[in-house]
Amino acid sequence: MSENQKQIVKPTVAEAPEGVSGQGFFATSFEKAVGLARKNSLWPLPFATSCCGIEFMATMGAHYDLARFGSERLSFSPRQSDLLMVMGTVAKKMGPVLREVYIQMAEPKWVIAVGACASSGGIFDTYSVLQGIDRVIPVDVYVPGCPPRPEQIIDGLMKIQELAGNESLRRRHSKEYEDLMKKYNME
Amino acid sequence: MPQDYIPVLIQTFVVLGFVITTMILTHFLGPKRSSSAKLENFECGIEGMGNARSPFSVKYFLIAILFVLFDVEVIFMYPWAVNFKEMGKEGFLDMFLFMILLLAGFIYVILKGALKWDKR
Amino acid sequence: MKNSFTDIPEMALDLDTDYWDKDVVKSEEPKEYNTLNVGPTHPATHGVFQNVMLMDGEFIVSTEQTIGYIHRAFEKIAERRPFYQITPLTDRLNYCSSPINNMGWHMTVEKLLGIETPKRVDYLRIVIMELARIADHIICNSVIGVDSGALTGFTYIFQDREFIYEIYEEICGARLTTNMGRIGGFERNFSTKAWEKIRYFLKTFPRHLQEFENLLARNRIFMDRTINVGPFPADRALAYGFTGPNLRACGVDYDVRVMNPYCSYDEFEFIVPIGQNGDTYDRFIVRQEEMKQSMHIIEQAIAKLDKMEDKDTYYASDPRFVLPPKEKVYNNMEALIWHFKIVMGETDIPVGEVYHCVEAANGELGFYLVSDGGRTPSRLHFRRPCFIYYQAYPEMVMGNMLSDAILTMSSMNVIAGELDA
Amino acid sequence: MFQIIPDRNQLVVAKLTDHFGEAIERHEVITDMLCITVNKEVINEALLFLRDDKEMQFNFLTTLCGMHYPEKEQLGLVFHLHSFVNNQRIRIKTSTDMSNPVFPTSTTIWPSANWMERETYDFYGILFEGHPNLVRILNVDDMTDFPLRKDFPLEDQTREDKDDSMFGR
Repeated sequence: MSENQKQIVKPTVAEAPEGVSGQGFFATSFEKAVGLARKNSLWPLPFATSCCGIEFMATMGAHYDLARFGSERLSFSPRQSDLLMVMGTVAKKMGPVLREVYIQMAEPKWVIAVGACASSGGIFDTYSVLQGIDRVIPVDVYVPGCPPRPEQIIDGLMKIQELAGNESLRRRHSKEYEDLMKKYNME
Repeated sequence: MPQDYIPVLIQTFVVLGFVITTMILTHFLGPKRSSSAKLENFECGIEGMGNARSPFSVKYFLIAILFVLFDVEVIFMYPWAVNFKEMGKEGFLDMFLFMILLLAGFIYVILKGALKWDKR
Repeated sequence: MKNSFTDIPEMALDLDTDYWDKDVVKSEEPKEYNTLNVGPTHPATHGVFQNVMLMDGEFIVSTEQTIGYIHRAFEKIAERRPFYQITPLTDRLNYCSSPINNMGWHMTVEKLLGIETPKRVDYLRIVIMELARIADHIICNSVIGVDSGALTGFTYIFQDREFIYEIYEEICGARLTTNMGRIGGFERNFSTKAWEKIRYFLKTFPRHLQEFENLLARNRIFMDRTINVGPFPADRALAYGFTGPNLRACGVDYDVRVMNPYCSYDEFEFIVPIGQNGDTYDRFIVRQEEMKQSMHIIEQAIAKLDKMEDKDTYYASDPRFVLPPKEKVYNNMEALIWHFKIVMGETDIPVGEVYHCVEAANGELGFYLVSDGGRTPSRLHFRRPCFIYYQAYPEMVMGNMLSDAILTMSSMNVIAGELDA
Repeated sequence: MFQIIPDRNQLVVAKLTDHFGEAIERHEVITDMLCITVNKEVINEALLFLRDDKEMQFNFLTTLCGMHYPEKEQLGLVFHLHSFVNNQRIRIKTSTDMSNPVFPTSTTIWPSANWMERETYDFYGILFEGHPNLVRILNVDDMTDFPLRKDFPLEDQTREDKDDSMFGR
């Protein structure tokens, strides 16, 4: 292999956060270290209701492989999940169920609304569909598309990874977060 | 000589220390938000119906105990497998006797029908 | 009937085997069952429907179903959309095989408007519908494997579904919700790349399918888990309105492509596989055989298409309802008028009502269209096979074990989008 | 197009009319399917007759759906039957006025009508007496009015960002 080809193959290891590194040691702020750990080990809860759920199966498949981003382990119970991926239409009958699942998730938790139906009710502006899940739970990232291509879902996950990576440890106790919870009247 | 056990002590101290500190540390570090709705048991998003404390048949407990029993038997085989060569023939015979006894127990369990699972 | 390992005949030794039940206190008051909620967000249901099950230990005493968790009022929306805008609605019905729904809807409108589609369009539609049937059966059979514990089948065979997605992209640009074709034909001719991919698929898929089948069909554990699980007699199946692979697994050879041939299916010869006692294993094998028959149909269709000399008609020549190509619109007066009328939806739709059904991957997918001459249909009712045959689920799982009930549900291939349209 | 076998259609119409008299209000072949309008009182017997008669044997209920005729102030039902034996499909229509939307249940004839009737009740408010548990199946349980009637608005009423001025309505 010629010389320049060697450098192109970059090892797919998560880059280290910026910090002071010297002879045999590396120091960084504690927050960044925790962020790095959280970022690369998000356990998704696939709240797959309709067509976006099948597209998520393709994303989990070998071709697009969500496992490359550390979200290999799907957990269907909210107790062991950090990331709620709401995929597909959420009807008004499903609203309380979605809220219950969100409340019972362990902190820190993030939410992706995958697809137009989850983000804003999509093409179904009807009496029976919840017009966007942010009426019931706070959402961090909205992924457009109906259904979004697997690359878009992975892009949404990478946005969440950035959020999780540089989130301050005190965010969940901060006043804005408390107001957000009050707005959705979750205590 | 008691001094020779210092490394073992240090090892157990480090292991226990690591386990206990990480468990305690995560409680202080991780954000916690406990609410009444959160503490209910999770029933696929619906508020729970029926209680989990209802009686159920004994054969589940039976299966669990049988599993533990034969699992412990396998654990005994590890040291035997490690120094299989040094123990030579009589080691093999002792282990053989141990396994025959447990096999007799296993056959008894089958004939007693304890493993018959799909009987109402 | 289940020759499992622990079933040694007792006569050999006169040990009484209900030794463990002897000391059970026979209490008078009724046995207290515990309820299990296989609820909307449950990995085993592969969709959002709920079963509250009364359980006696491992066995199911009764099941109470609740559906409607993604009810989107398709029939209400359809009353407010002009005809060509309903196609995107139909491919969200059974989103595992959406082209079949699109083609079914287009044929219904063509029957109402009286449009005759040329032979080539029929063959193109048959190729697409059979590909979509394969894609749907891939998901159902691999999910039966997943639910009985064999995950490897799923990860390998899903690659072929990815390849079918690529074929869809070549034809209509979308992977899953395809919105393929128009009333009277297609929106564009199949590109040479699409034909290349279809031929490549025909070459490689039989081997992958055979590999998948070898993994599961004669596997001792899979056979023990699926044979005699959720059996259903043929007469009860007909009474509950079963159609499609589930009905054929019960032994009734009803297939809409054979009974009421549409889209010139009568020129193709293929076998309708049927099972004996309608259990999960029969449904699995019927779907495997149907995939092979679909491959056979696609080969015949491609052979017929190659023999035809005109390679570029892809829509019916009825100008009233079929969008003329762009260059004709610019320099031809009538084409411009037709183009304007069609796009604005002011075409004169005849008054009438029509029922047309298509053999979708789950069964007979029917469209009952009533039009009062206006832009939008006055009533459109979808005959959704999942919604109709899922009512029989409590009767199929009564008295069985919970793990069998989960397997029965996934082998019936209930798709939530089609269930509560 | 389903093949139309004229003499089979005449046979069905003849047997029905001589069995039920003028309760069979109208019959005609629309595009490719025989369509019979039956009076509300005899609908259950007619369906049972269609199913059990040896010559007709309409053993399969393809689908059942509700209809709303706002100008005639009527609610209707449409049955699609299919005889597997002689591969014939017919459509049975009945209607009742809005004041008492009650029909006899057909779950006794075909168990598959159970959920279809619950869905028709859920959408149109048509009551089926004798139905095992006539409860809403698809919509939220505490919904009071019936959505698929023509006067019920389609759009979700809680959206404030889609005001009609933007859409020229």
